[in-house]
Amino acid sequence: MDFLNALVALSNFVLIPAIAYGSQLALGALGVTLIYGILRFSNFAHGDTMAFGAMVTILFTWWFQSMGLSIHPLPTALLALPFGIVVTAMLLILTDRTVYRFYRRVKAKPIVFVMASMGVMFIMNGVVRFIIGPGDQRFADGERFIIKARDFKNATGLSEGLAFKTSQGITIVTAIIVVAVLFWFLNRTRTGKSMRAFSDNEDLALLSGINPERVVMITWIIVAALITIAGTLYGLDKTFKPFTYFQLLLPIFASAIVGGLGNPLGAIAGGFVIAFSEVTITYAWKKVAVYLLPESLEPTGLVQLMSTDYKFAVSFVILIVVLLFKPTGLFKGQSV
Amino acid sequence: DDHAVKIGVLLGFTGPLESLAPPIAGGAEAAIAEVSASGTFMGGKEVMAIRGDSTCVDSAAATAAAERLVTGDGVAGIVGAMCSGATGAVLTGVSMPNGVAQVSPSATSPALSTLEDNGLFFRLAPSDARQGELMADIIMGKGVKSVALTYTNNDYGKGLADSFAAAFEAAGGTVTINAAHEDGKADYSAEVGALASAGGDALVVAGYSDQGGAGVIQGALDSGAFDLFVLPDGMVSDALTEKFGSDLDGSFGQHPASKTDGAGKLEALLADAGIDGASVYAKEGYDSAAVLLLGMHKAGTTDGAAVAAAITEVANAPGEPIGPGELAKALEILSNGGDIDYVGGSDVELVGPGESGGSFREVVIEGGEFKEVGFH
Amino acid sequence: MSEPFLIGDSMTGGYGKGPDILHDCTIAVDKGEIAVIVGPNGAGKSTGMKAVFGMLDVRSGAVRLDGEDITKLSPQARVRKGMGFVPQTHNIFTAMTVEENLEMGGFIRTDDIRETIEQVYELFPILREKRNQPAGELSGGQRQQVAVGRALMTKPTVLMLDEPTAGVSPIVMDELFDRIIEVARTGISILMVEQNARQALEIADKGYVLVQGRNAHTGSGKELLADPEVRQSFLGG
Amino acid sequence: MIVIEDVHKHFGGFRAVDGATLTIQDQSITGLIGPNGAGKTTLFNVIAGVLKPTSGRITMAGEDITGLPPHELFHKGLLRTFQIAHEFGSMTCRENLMMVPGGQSGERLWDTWFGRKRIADEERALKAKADEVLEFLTISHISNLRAGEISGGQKKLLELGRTMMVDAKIVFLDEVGAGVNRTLLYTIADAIKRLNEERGYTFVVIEHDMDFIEKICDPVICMAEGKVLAEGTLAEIKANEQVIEAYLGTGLKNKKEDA
Amino acid sequence: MSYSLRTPLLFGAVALLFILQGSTDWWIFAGSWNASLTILNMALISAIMALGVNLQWGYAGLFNVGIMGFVALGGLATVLVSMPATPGAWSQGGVGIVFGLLVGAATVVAAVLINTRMAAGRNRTLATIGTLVVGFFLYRFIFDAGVAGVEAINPAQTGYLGGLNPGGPENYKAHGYMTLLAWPVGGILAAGAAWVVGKTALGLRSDYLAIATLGISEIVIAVIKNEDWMARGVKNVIGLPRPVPYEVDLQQSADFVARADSLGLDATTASTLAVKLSYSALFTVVLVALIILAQLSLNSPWGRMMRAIRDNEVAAQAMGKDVTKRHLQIFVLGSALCGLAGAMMTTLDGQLVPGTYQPLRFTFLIWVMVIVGGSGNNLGSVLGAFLIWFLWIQVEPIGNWLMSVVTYGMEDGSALKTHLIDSAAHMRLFSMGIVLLLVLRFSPRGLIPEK
Ligand SMILES: Nc1ncnc2c1ncn2[C@@H]1O[C@H](COP(=O)(O)OP(=O)(O)OP(=O)(O)O)[C@@H](O)[C@H]1O
Ligand SMILES: Nc1ncnc2c1ncn2[C@@H]1O[C@H](COP(=O)(O)OP(=O)(O)OP(=O)(O)O)[C@@H](O)[C@H]1O
Ligand SMILES: [Mg+2]
Ligand SMILES: [Mg+2]
Repeated sequence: MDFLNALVALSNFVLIPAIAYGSQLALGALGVTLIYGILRFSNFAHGDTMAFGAMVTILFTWWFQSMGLSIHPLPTALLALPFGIVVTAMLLILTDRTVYRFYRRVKAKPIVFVMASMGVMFIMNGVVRFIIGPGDQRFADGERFIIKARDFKNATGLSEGLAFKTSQGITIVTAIIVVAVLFWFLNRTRTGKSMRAFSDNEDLALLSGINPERVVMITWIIVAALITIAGTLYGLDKTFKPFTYFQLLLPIFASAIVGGLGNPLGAIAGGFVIAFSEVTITYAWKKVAVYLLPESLEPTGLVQLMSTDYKFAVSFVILIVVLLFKPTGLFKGQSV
Repeated sequence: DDHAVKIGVLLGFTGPLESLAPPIAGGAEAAIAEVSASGTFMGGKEVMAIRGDSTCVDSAAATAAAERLVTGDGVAGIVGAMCSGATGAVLTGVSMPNGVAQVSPSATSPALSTLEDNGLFFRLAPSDARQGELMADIIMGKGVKSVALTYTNNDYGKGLADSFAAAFEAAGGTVTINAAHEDGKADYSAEVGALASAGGDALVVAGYSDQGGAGVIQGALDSGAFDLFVLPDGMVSDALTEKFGSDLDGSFGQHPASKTDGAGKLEALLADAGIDGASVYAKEGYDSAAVLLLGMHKAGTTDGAAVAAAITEVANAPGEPIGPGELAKALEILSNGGDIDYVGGSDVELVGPGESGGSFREVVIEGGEFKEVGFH
Repeated sequence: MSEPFLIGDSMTGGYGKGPDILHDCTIAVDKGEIAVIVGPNGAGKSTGMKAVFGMLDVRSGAVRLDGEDITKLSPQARVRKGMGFVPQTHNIFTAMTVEENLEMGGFIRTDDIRETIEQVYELFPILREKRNQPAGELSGGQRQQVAVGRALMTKPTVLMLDEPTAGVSPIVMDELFDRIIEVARTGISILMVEQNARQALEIADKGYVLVQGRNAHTGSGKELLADPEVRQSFLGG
Repeated sequence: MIVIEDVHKHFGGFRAVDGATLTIQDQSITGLIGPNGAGKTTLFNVIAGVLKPTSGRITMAGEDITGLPPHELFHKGLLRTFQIAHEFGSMTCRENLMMVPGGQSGERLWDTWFGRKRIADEERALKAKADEVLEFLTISHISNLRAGEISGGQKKLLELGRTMMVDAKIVFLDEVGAGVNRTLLYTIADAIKRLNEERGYTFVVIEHDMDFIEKICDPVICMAEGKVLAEGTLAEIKANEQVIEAYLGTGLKNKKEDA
Repeated sequence: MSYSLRTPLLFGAVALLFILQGSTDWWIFAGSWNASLTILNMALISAIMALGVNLQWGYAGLFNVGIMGFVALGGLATVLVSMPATPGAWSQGGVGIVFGLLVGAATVVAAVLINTRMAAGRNRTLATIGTLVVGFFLYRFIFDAGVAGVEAINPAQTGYLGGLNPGGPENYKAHGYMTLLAWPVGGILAAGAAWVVGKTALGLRSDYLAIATLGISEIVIAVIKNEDWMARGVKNVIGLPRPVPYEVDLQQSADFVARADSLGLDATTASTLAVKLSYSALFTVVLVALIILAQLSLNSPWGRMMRAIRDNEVAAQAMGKDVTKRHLQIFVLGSALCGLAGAMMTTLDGQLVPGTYQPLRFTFLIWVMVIVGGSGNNLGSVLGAFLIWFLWIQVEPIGNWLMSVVTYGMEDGSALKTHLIDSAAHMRLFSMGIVLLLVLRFSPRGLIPEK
């Protein structure tokens, strides 16, 4: 019984949140990694584009909600997602046309792309706040929980509750599907392979008859899908506020890099490494220990390795340690 | 035009607390518009608000913006800045050298109290120390003996958390954990996990209602870690109850407000102008601009030192109490040589070196709404 | 004399805004023929190849394929017209496996490419062994084999090779030349640059000697081999 | 004398170098031949410190140099060129050469501020030396071009030129010939021979051009599948059945009939 | 345009921006010399940071995204040097903190020694773990007690160790020169940190190094934010002494007022300008000296070697260059410049506010300066610093102007117009983005590209 309680407490406060957060990071990191892998630059506009994608989805969601459309118990936002993706894809392709294409033409160094993406980030930042404002927006509906903590306690008679949110469930499932599809697409389909070829050696891709503009366009469309999905799911689970999307950039990059830049599997692994290290290292193990240890050994302190103040520091330490042992990330990423 | 008196509204419109800035600015501008519309300010002068962005995270940009307001636009006083860092930088770098009065609606850092300011600086956000002690009393009064405590990792949160923890422990309570959270971050699972593990009968959240504070509460509710929350001023806002509805029923807290129901009146007044008066520090925004202008009017000049001297007088007794929306009346009284005691929406009372020592309203959440239960 | 199948006619041009590298240079090859370009380092051989393939600004002169003026076409468009090219450097996808490299070679083909892949493996058995290895991990000579294999995958009507034998061992070089002759016999035109000039000219129908971007000598392979001046200055005596 | 004892280099399960044992005599010009993928370049990389051997030992004049980093080997007089040219693309060809000599006082920060005079003198000498090398390689006309913008063969020449900037004890040349015009290659062969005879350089040369090998190399070592297959004079090697089968071949099967 | 003409022209153009800012209130300009000098002073400091980054990236291709951390260390140095020691702090816990840290260091050293001296095996593992565990608890015990002691001293106002200012809490502002002393100390502190970072992380390839440095800078900020005993953490240290006089004092000096009068200035304006100009002079001296040193090195065999390493590490190594050592050297140097600039910035601000250290502002903005100015070119990065910093400040009026243009002709009070005007603040970053893209578009290799 005590053991079960310990397990449930651990799941409730460590495993489930970390898995859900990890999947969110992974979805974001997938986009970053894809852009890096194929267009060969680190896209700083990723966070703010994510906010844009989520914003468009929210606007559609509100519209649907006002018309009474719903797919209860799932959130209406899922219905709005495809529309969000389409609009975001159009925006990204427009951005590429007006900004990045020029630098591809002049064969600018990757760092110039990075700086240009910062320019795009600033613009996107303004656009989003301009349209929807800097504040919190609520758009979640449908059933919030799959399992509620209180219900779980009542049903099992355990003293610890276990909560599992719909948004967490959707995020995890989506992350798995998206990764599988993306992996299959890049490694098995002709188009996917041509995209990898393009990233590997642009000139030679040209000589093989691969149309670079098409590759770039497809990349942006996939990125738009990833970005909008990630942004919307994040908004459903936590909250939609433009600034937090910008703040997501750091953990997302950390995930992509620790997993190995340019490698989709790495993005997933990286997301989980970052999420788990943030949650576990600063977790106070007291609660679990109380259940597991005999009373005489019960800890007086919190049994916390590090205070949560250092949560970011801890995840970065782990990241650095990983890089020191695997210099191109967990899954061999590209190096420039 | 040259006859207009200009007031700088220097707040963090962009950056981590950007979502808090517009209502504060709205409040300040409402007061300015009210004074201007009265037509009696300093012999019929108009008043104009000019916004500046203090960003909260870039002291240099804040100073530059203030410099532009003061030396370029020629503002006669500053409402701002928002965060303590920018406030200090602007005060030492711009206001003091140029002799301009500055009233911050939101800076709370105790360190500002001892900063040399030639008497030019005022702030209306209440002192953390007093609130901490009060909060400890209120919690004890409810029979809660053990709490977990989380605070937003800035001078406001840290100051409040420290003073509360000291008072609560002195009164025999236990603070099981005293952990910081950063605002605007993506995820608060780690914080919630640690707080839950430490346990306690309630969770004290010394944060902001639409920042990390809300994120922590969300996590705690979702995982069933806590269901009783203690909410100090930064958390008492309708944004919170809108977001969580009746999930927070039973949770309680306190925030500075006037007995005279200035708060309610001001919220209604601001709502007419399309401003969310319930947002954190929005009322202080209105009051900051009001005391600044009333002081100016009383001094009869825009000279900083004179204005500063007058501000203390208009803000404190003796005199006719002035509530929100009564600025025209206040100007009138002052013109006639009378005395006023500005109370406003946040029960302004300046004590010590230009600090607010207002009273607090105790609230509890019932049916998804804040209900007033008493005054302290 | 009728117009050759592929001709870069009096081409003049250079890189970007830089000076002219090619000066009124003509390179041509007919159906089923092998044309070989030789010359000292930096003569403009690779530049000439790139000009013919549209990777360079041709400032005057024209490129015609089967009578059609293709001077303005992009390289991809030329690939679709049936031209294949192996550049001198950066001629493989280093991060992709050997087999994927070959697949990319056949990118524009819509028919089944398995068979052609098999043929390439027959020609270069080592590649079959290394099929699942990233091409960037191969030895210099193996990379060269991948590069040529990739170009063969296109099933082109014109195959342009920039120093295909650089770094390959004698036995593979012989195989390669054999194969090139075979390919040419099927009616495909071959245009190549070679520093192993003697062997190359032996199998060439036509030879060009370029010096400083200009045609210095032109003739059949045999003629050039027999020319003592050419031998002395370019073929190592 | 460099002694390579039972050196292995494995990539995962693949044995690129699989127990190579050979000796390079002082003042010799040793030719290293072998089929593509025999492990020649890998062996070079192991000797030159770019790759750590899986096992085995390398000694130079009795001193164990296994696993020393490349820059230390350089200062011990061991130089190498790269099969795939490694030029410094954004620098001019002359700068590519001038950067080579070690111990330049201008490489110390302090001297760049307070020892300007000495640096200027050194630079003059270096420039003269670099121009001499460029002249020798017949590429003086490109001395001011960026090395990233010269032809493939010119890059290989530059690669060789770098080894001529310092007094090396032993130079490893990895396919200098690939992509170099034959007439020039044989001039280079003469130069190598001269450096060997006049200055006592030791050379190890990987090359697929048998004429070049024939001109200068003795002895010749043939590698295959990571091991030494045969060793001896070129004539001996050429007669070796195994070498013919694995490496030399028997010439073209299809002779082109006259047009 | 030829290179030699381009540089002075561009510098002239940027100078013109500053002059316009001072002299006219036309368009986006403030028409205030004070405003202009405020921007200039920070631009000078930013130029030093940009120079540091250019050393690392432009010379050696090291992708350092941890600028913020080194800048913050410089700021920390300013507090540690220029503030007075908190009375009683050393006796009530300071000694314990130092002792605790020594115990911590000794533990690590002991563990390393055990690891190197003892033969491998279970005993070694046990000994190492034992040492670490015992050491850790001992360290926490001593250290935590010390910290509690220090932090208990009047936490609202002090609660930290304080610095080395000889004036004491009463009179420390009279010793303003101490802040000047803090500048090199800031550089050294950052250099020390960079050395540690470099030793561990410089083996990583560019993007991986980037995230490692980013992480380390976040760690530095976390430590400064949470270790209150050091510099009050998020409670901030304000009221640092100044190396230049206070405006208020000048305004009260009859001498100064008279001189201002003779120049036709009122005392307030004269005093504010005088103070800003003194800062400008100090910063300019430092910047010019650094530019000269950097240029000398760049145009010498050292610079050539660095470019070779950047172009091709493997080949440079084969040509006898100790790439690791050189990378470390330049990483430490560049970071030291950032630390120096950080100390200067904290001096100018007069306060240390750890919460304001954000990567966007202190890392990426500096990168924008370097890239827009022209990486690999010292003058380019300095120009970039001036231009981008000017824009960073002026995008606010640009944003307002943009909105006034957009809403021109709209009906007063219309919902759209109100919305647009209210959003003006967000045009700030928007304008920055537009400007940045325009500059990059028309000069992708930077305004003054590497030769
Ligand atoms: N990094 C690596 N990972 C895996 N295999 C490798 C790697 N590098 C080389 N190899 C393999 O090792 C073998 C030997 O390669 P090496 O480059 O030494 O050959 P080589 O004798 O120089 O051939 P060539 O004459 O073609 O240059 C090859 O089969 C190659 O595929
Ligand atoms: N990317 C480039 N940009 C500018 N100039 C170039 C570029 N590539 C080559 N050149 C110049 O063009 C000239 C001709 O080069 P090209 O590569 O055509 O020579 P090549 O005949 O192929 O020589 P090799 O036999 O050495 O490969 C050279 O002098 C070189 O300096
Ligand atoms: Mg060539
Ligand atoms: Mg090789």
